[in-house]
Amino acid sequence: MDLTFSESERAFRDELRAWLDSYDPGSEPAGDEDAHYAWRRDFQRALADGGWAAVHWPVEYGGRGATIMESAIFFEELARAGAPLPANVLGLLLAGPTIMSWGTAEQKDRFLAPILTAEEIWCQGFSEPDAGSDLASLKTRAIRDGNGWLISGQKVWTSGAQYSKWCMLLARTDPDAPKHKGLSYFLLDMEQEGVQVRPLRQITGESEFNELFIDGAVASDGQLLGGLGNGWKVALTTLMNERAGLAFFLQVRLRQLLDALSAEVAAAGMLDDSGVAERLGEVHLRAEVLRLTAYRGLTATEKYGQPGPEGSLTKWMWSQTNQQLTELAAQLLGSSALRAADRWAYELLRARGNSIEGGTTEVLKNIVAERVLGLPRAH
Amino acid sequence: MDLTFSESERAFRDELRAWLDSYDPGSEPAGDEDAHYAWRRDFQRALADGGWAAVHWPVEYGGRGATIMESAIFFEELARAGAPLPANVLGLLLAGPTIMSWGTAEQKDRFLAPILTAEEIWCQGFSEPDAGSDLASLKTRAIRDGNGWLISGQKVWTSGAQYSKWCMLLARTDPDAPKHKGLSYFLLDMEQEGVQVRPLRQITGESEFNELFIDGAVASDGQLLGGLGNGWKVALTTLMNERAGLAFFLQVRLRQLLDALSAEVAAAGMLDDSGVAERLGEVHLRAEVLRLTAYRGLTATEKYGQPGPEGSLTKWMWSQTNQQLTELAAQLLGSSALRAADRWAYELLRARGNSIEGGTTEVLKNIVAERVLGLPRAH
Amino acid sequence: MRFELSDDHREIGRVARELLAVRAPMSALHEVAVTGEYDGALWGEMVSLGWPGIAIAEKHGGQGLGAIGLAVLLEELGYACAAAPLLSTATAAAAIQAYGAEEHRARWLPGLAAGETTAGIGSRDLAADADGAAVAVLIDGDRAELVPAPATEPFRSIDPARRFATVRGDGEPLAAGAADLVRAAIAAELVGICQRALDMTVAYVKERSQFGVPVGSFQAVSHRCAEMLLHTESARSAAYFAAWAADADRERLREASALASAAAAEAGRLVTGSAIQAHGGIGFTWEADVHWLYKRAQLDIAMLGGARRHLIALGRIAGERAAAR
Amino acid sequence: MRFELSDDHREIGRVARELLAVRAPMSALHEVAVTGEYDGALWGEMVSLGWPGIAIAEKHGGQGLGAIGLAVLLEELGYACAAAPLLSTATAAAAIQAYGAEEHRARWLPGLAAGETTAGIGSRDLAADADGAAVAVLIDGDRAELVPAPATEPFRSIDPARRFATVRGDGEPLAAGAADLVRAAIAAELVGICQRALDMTVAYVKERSQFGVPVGSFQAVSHRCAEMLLHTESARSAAYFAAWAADADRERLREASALASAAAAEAGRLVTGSAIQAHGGIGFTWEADVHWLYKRAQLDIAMLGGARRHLIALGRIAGERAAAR
Repeated sequence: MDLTFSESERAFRDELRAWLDSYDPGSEPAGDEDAHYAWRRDFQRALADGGWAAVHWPVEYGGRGATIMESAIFFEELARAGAPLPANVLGLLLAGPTIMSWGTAEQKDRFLAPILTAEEIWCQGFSEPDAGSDLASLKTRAIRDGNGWLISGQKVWTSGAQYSKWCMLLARTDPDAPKHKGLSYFLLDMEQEGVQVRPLRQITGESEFNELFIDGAVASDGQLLGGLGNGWKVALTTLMNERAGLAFFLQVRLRQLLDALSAEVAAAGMLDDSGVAERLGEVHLRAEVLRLTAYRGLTATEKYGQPGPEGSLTKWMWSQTNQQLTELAAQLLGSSALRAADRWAYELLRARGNSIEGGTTEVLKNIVAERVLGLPRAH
Repeated sequence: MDLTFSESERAFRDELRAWLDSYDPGSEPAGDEDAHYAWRRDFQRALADGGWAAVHWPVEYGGRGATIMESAIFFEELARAGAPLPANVLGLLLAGPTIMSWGTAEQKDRFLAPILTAEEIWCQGFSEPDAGSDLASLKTRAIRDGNGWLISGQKVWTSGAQYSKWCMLLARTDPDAPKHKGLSYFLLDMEQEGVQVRPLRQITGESEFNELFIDGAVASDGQLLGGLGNGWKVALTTLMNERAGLAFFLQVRLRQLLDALSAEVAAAGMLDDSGVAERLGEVHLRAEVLRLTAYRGLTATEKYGQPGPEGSLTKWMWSQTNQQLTELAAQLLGSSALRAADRWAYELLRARGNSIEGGTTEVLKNIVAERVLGLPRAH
Repeated sequence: MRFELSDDHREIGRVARELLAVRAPMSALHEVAVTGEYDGALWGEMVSLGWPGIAIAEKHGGQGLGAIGLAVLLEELGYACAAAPLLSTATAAAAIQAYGAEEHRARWLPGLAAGETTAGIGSRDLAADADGAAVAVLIDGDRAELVPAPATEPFRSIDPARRFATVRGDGEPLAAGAADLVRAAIAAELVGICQRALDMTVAYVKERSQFGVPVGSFQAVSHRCAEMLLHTESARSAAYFAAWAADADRERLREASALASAAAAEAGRLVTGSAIQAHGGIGFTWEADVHWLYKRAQLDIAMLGGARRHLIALGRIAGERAAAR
Repeated sequence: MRFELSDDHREIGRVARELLAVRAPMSALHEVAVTGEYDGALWGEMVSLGWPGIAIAEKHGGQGLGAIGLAVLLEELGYACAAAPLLSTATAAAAIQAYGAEEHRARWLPGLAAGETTAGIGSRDLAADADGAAVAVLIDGDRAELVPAPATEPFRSIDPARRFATVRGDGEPLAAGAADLVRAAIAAELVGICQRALDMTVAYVKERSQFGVPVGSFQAVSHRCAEMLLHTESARSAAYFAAWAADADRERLREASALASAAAAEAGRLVTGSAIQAHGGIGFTWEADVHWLYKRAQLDIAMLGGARRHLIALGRIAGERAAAR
């Protein structure tokens, strides 16, 4: 057991820090979502120029072939520097690795490079309004039409769809096959008439997510990834990549938020109140446990290719802790934290989504019970 | 809305208080379960002599025809006076009312009077080792044998079985009928060779409960209550009576325990610590909410014959609060509360059973979800 | 002992439920959130039904239905999550009547009861509907004061369907107990918010299917709903007790109000949060109206001062009482 | 960065798991509970494997496997819920080695490491295995002291499978950090207790059927098990961190030990309580061994001083650190 960074890890971190120190992202645009997105896009371009956009990608595709631990360090340092997530985060973390795993040589040639430079943004079209967490019951249909495919259906919770050129789309190509088996995985061009994007307004007032209305959109055979009827397996690759590195970004963002609250509480002299200190200590404990547990998961992934039991727990821990933290802020800071313009007000509302997005806590508990503990499938 | 006692309720309470003041139960025997039981039996005899044993029974059977509210007052005052539960509490609360509802004239004549005087103690034989909360799957069998019945099977969680003359026993008389329908309700004589009682030692070290091993026990037709194959309905009468008044005894016992802890905490000067005061306040809040909610349930029962939604909640609230209280005591009082001989140590361990006995919290939540909220049956 | 609403009080609730369902549907809140203005016609109807003066004695132009009547009405206001200065006006009037000086009553009650003027309620830094009000009743811990013609600075909170402001200007003290009465009223609104969150959730999970069955048949969901009921009924028991104490046993109001505040704050937080979670992704959208309940609950809890201070007070009450025995 | 046990440490755990499963089954605790005496042969085997000196340097007669080795071993002790003076002796030895004076090390370590003498551990009013011990290491907040030949008054706690006593007699101070090391060790035992409670529960709910299906297929049960895993793994992450800090980064031991204490206290309470609940009526009986885990957890938590004081300390650490930036 060694909880310090190795020499090469430290070198990686220091080089990245130096680059981040040298990069001036300008101030974060407030209020205007488009400007904010453009800011993130600029940031990714700069990352790409510096060779930092996709550290976990193999060198041959423009990455650094970074280890999993270095990949985590990358996101940790981004968050520590107050940098945003790169604009094409779904392309970098999900679409890229999935295409590397399942794509033909032509697909890799065509799609990977523009992901890196944020030239072509990607979104993920898995969820549907009636399917929720139950991907096996997806209804979007792809019908054979000459040499290509005609796709119709509806998707939901696609973040960044309004900025995206491509969509990782799961559609049913064989309605007669059993639920999982009739699915195929398409790389759908968003810039066509058959695809309409409608922003979905959230509890916070923002529109991070969208609905996709797909009506007779076309795709060629070259846009089918991993072969006909193999969509479920390809999608699993995407899902497995979903939080590998991102978890570290979120974990460090949580810590930053907690530090901000801790500083406010300390400055207000509230730490003398043992009840306040206890509550703050609870969140500090959970944030530390999350960090430690995430490191355990990374070590296991490095060694065995996948995390141990603790790997299924970090998303759940994070959402629980972030909600606890933002509620504590509202409780301790009083009415100022509930003003519409206040940072804490935004965080409080946004955190309600943490236990829903990327797998509801209920679904995560099912997964832990069935796959980690081996309990019979939930009734 | 009127949260004060009516004049007649006050008169009832004052008369009872006067009687309780005049009765000297002697000191509670410690350590010896038999002596403790004898003490409770003496207490019930005294109650019966004073006409207080079964206030809720009709006057014709030796009761006072008390209202539901008075019945609650009865248990409240018992707890307030530090008196024990009468020894034959299951006879008074469950067997008696069930026999009044379903019994023949002969059965009423035979069984009711000795319940009142604690001359014949009753226990309840519903649960079985393999059935748990699922009464419809009971396996104990009663087979026709000449003019009577031969009964075999196993029961569990029968409290007071070692002191009981009679048992309210559910057994299957028709193995071919659908699950609920083949059951009959027997008044089984415990004093026969075919019935063996084995005490079940608890986490506390005591043996409040027993297993019954029934092997060819006999019962006559006159010991069948409510008719052949009608056992499920008769059992529901017993279950409905199960906690009507008892809830008040438990609620006031909880309050007494909380007062004892509050006094200890106050005496130790710990109330200055806002964290301690907050924890104590949480339990005080829950105890008060339980009391108030129980009164709402009583009012509804008086008016409509059954409690409203809140009636399904009080057992759950009580078990949750009693566990919270005893854990708080262990936390605040430190190691002295964990000595085997300490009152708080006993209460801590005993409270673990609260969320299991008389309907597990999980089963209670199912009932609330299905019967109160109308949700589909749990999967 | 009779712990249930009288037929009269029940009838107030029934009428309010029906009227608000038609006249103040949640769909109207989307408009209010944009304009920041209340629907004057809705307020007019509330006035015509005598709601601002629900708790006010008839001699001051009210309906004389006491704090229990006020609680029942505010429960329905919370249930509808309606946008109107009713919590503030009806509660301030009740506080002035019970804890104001005779001159306060004479000066403010007739106008408030008649709906000719409105009142604000809350604290110096978080006052609901104080902007444009004739008078504000402000609380701070155990103290309460009355601020005539309050000078305000409006701001937007996360609940865009209620108008908040900070308040300056001299205040005149109200007698001890006024703050407890105000909090008891806010707790009653929270009970209604919780009930609505529960009802919306139960309806949704019966309807919505996943993995081939209604999601309400999963224990993770159904037990969550059962817990929402537990918290809602707990808050209701305490809020009714506080309203009764305000009417019938003022000696017990302080503790009763602390019980109601703590129970309602806890329920409001848990039940409205659970409602969002049980709705899944839909619950996180602006279109699904469940977020209004979460937001209003947060603001109401802030006006109560949070659960913690009341729990601390209750713990000390319990400790001191037990020690005194 | 490599957050996992080394192969050596893993092997210690494997051997201990296997040995204790055979030599210290829970069925043996029923006997201990009656006699109040430990099985001397079991202790002899532990000594022959060098367990009392697991963390002690080889020059003092130990195995030199550090605080991590100690944590792994105590996790297995907790898993077995074994009745032996191992927590006390091995932990006291580790504390004396790391935080005692040179003369303390010379005087106590060889005997403790060789199993010729035993040590007590805990506090003045709650010391495990202090009766008959050659020495006791007692903690009180941040302070720790060493009491040679402690004068004891034994008493029975709710955990009849461990011998407790109060301690009198003069003590000699140990350096700052000793108390943290002791608590880190107790936290490690709690991790094992939780793991056993989880394993027993998972096995039970797979086997036990109700309403025609295994009870583990009900979400009320399966999600409870998932939560037990969450708490167990949380405590494990923190306990390993504390053990690592004790070996490799003593500057961080204070915070790491507070994290481990708080996480283990919380996990111990919730996981062992959940295990009883998930076992239903059976879990409440003396025969079903799950109660031993609940009881030992309660005593370990008391020796840690409860979660609360550690949470308060952690909150102040977080606040002061953030304020200093």
